[in-house]
Amino acid sequence: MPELTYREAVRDGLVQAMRADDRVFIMGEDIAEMGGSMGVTQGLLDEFGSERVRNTPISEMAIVGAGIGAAMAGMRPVVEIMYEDFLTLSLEQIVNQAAKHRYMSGGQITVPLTIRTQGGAGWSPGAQHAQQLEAWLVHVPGLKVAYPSTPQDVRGLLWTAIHDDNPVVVFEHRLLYPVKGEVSEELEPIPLGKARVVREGTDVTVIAIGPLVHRALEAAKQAEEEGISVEIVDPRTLQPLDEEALVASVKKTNRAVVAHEAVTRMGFGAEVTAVLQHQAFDYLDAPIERVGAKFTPLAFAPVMEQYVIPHAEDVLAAIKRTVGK
Amino acid sequence: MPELTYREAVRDGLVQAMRADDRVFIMGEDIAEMGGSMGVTQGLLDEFGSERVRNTPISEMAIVGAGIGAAMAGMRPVVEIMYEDFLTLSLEQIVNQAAKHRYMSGGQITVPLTIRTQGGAGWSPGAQHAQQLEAWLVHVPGLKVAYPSTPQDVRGLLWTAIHDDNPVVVFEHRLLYPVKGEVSEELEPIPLGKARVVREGTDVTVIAIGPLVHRALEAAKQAEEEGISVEIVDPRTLQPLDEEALVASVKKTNRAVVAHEAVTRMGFGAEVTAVLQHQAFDYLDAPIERVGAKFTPLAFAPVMEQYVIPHAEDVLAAIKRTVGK
Amino acid sequence: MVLHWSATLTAGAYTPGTLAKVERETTVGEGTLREFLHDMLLIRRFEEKVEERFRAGELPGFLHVAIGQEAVAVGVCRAMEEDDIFASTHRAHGHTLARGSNPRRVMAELYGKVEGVSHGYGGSMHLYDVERGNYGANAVIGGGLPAVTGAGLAFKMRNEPRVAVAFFGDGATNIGTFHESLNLAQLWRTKTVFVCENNHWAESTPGCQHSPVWDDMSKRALAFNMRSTKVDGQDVEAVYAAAREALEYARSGEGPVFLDVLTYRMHGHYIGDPQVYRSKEDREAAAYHDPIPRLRERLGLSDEEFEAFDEEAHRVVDDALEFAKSGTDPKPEDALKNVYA
Amino acid sequence: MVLHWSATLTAGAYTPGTLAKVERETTVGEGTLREFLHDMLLIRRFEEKVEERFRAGELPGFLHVAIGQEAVAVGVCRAMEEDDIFASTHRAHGHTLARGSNPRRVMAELYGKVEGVSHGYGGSMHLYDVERGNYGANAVIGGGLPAVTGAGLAFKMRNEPRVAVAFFGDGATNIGTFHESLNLAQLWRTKTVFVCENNHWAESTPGCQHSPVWDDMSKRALAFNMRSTKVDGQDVEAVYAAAREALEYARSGEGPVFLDVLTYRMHGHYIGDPQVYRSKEDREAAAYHDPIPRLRERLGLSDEEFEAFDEEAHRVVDDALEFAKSGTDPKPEDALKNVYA
Ligand SMILES: Cc1ncc(C[n+]2csc(CCOP(=O)(O)OP(=O)(O)O)c2C)c(N)n1
Ligand SMILES: Cc1ncc(C[n+]2csc(CCOP(=O)(O)OP(=O)(O)O)c2C)c(N)n1
Ligand SMILES: [Mg+2]
Ligand SMILES: [Mg+2]
Repeated sequence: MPELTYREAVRDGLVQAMRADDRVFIMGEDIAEMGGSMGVTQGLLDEFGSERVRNTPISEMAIVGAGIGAAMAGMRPVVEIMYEDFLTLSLEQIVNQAAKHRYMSGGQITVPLTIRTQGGAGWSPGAQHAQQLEAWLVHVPGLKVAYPSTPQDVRGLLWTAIHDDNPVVVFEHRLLYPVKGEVSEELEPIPLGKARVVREGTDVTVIAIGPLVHRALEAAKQAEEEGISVEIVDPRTLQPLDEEALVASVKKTNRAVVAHEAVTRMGFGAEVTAVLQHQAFDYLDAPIERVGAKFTPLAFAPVMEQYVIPHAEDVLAAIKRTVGK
Repeated sequence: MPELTYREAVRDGLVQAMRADDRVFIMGEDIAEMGGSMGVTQGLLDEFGSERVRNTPISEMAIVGAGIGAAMAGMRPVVEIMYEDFLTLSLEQIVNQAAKHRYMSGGQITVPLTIRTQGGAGWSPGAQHAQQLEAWLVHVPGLKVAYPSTPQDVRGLLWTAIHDDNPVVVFEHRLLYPVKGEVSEELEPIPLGKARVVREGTDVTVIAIGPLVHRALEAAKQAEEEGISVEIVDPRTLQPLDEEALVASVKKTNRAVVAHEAVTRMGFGAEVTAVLQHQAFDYLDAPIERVGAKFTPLAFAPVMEQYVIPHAEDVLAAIKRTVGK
Repeated sequence: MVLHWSATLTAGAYTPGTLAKVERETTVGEGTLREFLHDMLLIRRFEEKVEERFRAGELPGFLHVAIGQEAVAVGVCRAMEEDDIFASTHRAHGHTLARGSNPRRVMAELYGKVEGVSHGYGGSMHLYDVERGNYGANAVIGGGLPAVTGAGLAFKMRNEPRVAVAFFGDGATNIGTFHESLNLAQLWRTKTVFVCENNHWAESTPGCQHSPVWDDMSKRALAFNMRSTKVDGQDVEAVYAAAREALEYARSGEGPVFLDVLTYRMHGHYIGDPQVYRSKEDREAAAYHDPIPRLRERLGLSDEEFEAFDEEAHRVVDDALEFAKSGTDPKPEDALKNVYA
Repeated sequence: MVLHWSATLTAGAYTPGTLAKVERETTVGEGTLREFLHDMLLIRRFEEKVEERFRAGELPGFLHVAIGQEAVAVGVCRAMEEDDIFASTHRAHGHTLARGSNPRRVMAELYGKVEGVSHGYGGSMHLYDVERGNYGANAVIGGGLPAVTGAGLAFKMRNEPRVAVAFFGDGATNIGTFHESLNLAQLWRTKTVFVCENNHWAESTPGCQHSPVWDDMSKRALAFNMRSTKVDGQDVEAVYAAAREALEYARSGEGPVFLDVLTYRMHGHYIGDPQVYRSKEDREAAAYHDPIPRLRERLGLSDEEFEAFDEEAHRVVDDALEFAKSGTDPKPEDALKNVYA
């Protein structure tokens, strides 16, 4: 199987979708000549031209909103919000418009819009360039939300998002872009709403998303050395959520840790915890542990930043708490 | 003790704060001559004049942001966002600015800003005028969040919010405005972060916020007739959260229901559930039940709207599930 | 009755630097003007009926009527071609009727019925009728503007002879969304027409209290070098002429157009609004600028002729009401449908 | 060296309809100009050092330098009074130094040290120094504009002779926040000055690709009837004169002012930006408009005189670097402080 970086996988997903269907086009700040602030869209301007690779002004509201309008008018736009912190500037359009047109129209309108964004800490970008805000969007009926953690997943989920008839927000993580992984020869679409068992185990289930999947893998290896067998499940899609897969795993292991980089309080882990304790109440041998960022904005100084965000050892510590070690 | 409506109590809180301190002033759409779209600020223009009661253009971002700037420059502004659905237009300022200035400046800046907003379903306002979005703000370090359910609480919490040196978002509920309740003769400031036991009971704890406090009270009465003793706790402040009080109650009753009007998925109840299952794991005799709106935007037609939002009977049904009836 | 119109109100188009009068070459024939009157009266009687039924407690939610602004809706919507689309606001009944949606289905929507244009999911502030080019009324101020920009972009990219039109009020010119949308539309020369209905009020806030350029909204378009046209919104002929010109310009792909339409809100912001903030003089001035008597005069209609029009309007509205009232309530659990495609 | 400046670049102020030349009555003496040169060189050498240390891998995060834009920072900040305040952007080092923050503490912040102006919590994009009137550099485009409006409102309400100044780039004129802030400021005549540093680029996007009025940003101010002044941002004297005038106008309470400053970004958007999107000609043009040689020529400095200035700048920067490098790392758990007051 070939290897791609996460960045290349996103790009490949976009390129293939644009080649296959000329309704697909991309818009965003600095995505054309520069190829995006993360280099994801490099080369696309050359291949597809400036009509389909559109550099926008700094207008997050209009970027998303123009995507909505083009989608309603029959296109399949993919818009990029450079940092997810700037979702705060476009939520009106995402939440009140994209998510609700179909409903408010009683089914007349379709909004096949994909919103790509990225974020994440660990490189000292400061408090306004590193938030993880996926939880907000999970609270919004009418949206679908994906947060792929590997090249194979991001390519397959992005493809599916683009072809879905609903607005889908795809979260990428800054630190994942250079990470390499195997991908199938042919692009394999991955259905929204299907979790992936990343690693099998018997003592405790770690439900992790984005970069925490990788940190959980590290933690699992260390746990193994201490005789704890860890299963890791990556929901991949946060909405719709594959509750069945998560619950099944926890019913098997009887213990759970939920891990993400976002602030723990009111983070996605809260929802997963609430679902698990409800559906697997009788199976749980220990409280479900949550791993996430501490309750503070992100500090600039690396020592403080690293203190705030969750690492493999935080996942490990949580694993150990569940098994009473 | 005198009685006030919730609306009058908010007004009284504002008036008293403005009388006591001329750094306090209010800004918002249609709050002057018209007295606000909910009539909350009626009469304030007459008493305080147009310098301190400022009608704004429709500019949710600038309303909040101007409040931030005035606060940094030593005022104590209270800004109104007419419907919380329009928080989606000002989140950049609330989340990236108000919540983070103090932190990013390493403690140099103070933002004593109060943001009042309201929302809520039950009167067919349609999908864009009825969302309950308090959960989003609980996810943001640097903000405080209150959601008072009674006249006494709203007056006292608003007072405290205005005098707090941090940005505080106060959620009011449209259907609570006409609700009457006893208030103390003198305004009693209520500390942020202190829950209130609304009703004592022994079989199950209902943790409810906003209008659900009232619906829970109804449910509790009906439950009582069926021999179930319900304790109701209203956190009042969602951030900081009085975890101690909630946990203490659940340790006593061994069962919990969490209820709000927001969509259940990723709602505030998820966070409360995650906290409770962690801190009271060994005390829980049943899964924690969540009560909230079904996962859909709000429909206009009353029959559909009523189907979506949670009622007293939904709370009752959840109570019964916890006690196995 | 002699009506006085301020000099600034004659239809005229200007792009930065120039100021050119629109020639009334597109002036319509009397037959068409009679159709306009028909539509305007339909809207007027529809809105009056809605007020009445709302006050009677029959209608859920809250509603905003377009009484006084009929000429804008009719002038613009009649100027649109079959494939053109539009987005409206919280004050959407007029635009929707003017574009030819079935009054029965519009009324049914206000009653939350399955037969409604949005099948009861939308309500007054969320009228949709895709078959009639209505891509949605929006209850968030400015909320529909980016989408109309994006739709105009799609038409441009696909080289289609279609235009996307946005209606919005004076108050909406203050929201950032407005600014971003116009900028993007002009930059990309999308096939979009922005119709600013300056009715002098944003809820209780008069223009002078919400915008430094409330008396000349075209200045907002100048900030983007966007072509703009000023038009007297109480003169349906003028609106029609300006709208046709704007639509043709946009359709050609040259770029978007801003229509700066002066009009009047004759009633309260929402039904039931006591308008404590509004002087008697202002209300009288608004009434004075009623577009319907003006068109009647232009057509030189006798009382009998006008009555015939009016009766027809009443008849259609009564029929719509009856239809709506006997409509079907959705099933409660239908609330869970249409969340996703 | 003879420099050619386009006619549009002479300092001039216009309000809608009129176009009046700013008289250079405020022209400063040579002593002051020498101070300006001192400050500009300090910024230049500081930024160069930062580039060097970043490339050496010493500095965390990402940084944006103001090389080429020194005259704007110095002209405006020197025109401010002691109690005036300002908000900056992601490109904040220049403004902060020009306003007199201690270079040691600015450098220390870039190294994430306790001694930094934001005590290591902020970083390059979040420099704060309340004592020097710096109410925060903002990494969200347009993010600081509403606050500066609000602070200007507070000064106005309290009748204080203070002004709040916002710096922002050409790219920022496209975000809704910009529009809402200017509208509110003009409506309420807040004591605010908006300084638009049009350096021709927003990251990789040239002005012509992001704004239909990129070559005349003053049009944005016209949309609010806001007083605006065009100024050549490479001429520190002109910037100073225009800024003084703007500040006095705002200070008087008459209303806000928009400064439309034309300047050049001589380096990449961020340090390390390969600028693949940028032509050699464009880079050369930017270099050609370097404000430092221009001021040097204006002052008629000999090589030795200039060298003396430059050495001083290097000395201060080296000292700052040493200070920063030997600064104190915060304790990890200090991350939990300062979340709330
Ligand atoms: C973003 C937003 N803010 C506030 C409101 C509340 N609101 C509804 S209508 C209205 C006034 C709108 O004025 P204008 O745009 O002039 O339209 P008009 O009502 O005059 O037709 C306001 C403030 C809203 N719907 N959306
Ligand atoms: C709201 C927002 N969108 C996007 C960005 C990413 N970004 C950082 S700087 C920049 C370009 C800014 O251009 P301009 O305002 O002209 O300032 P300059 O960099 O030229 O000083 C962009 C797009 C951001 N910081 N904030
Ligand atoms: Mg209006
Ligand atoms: Mg720039």
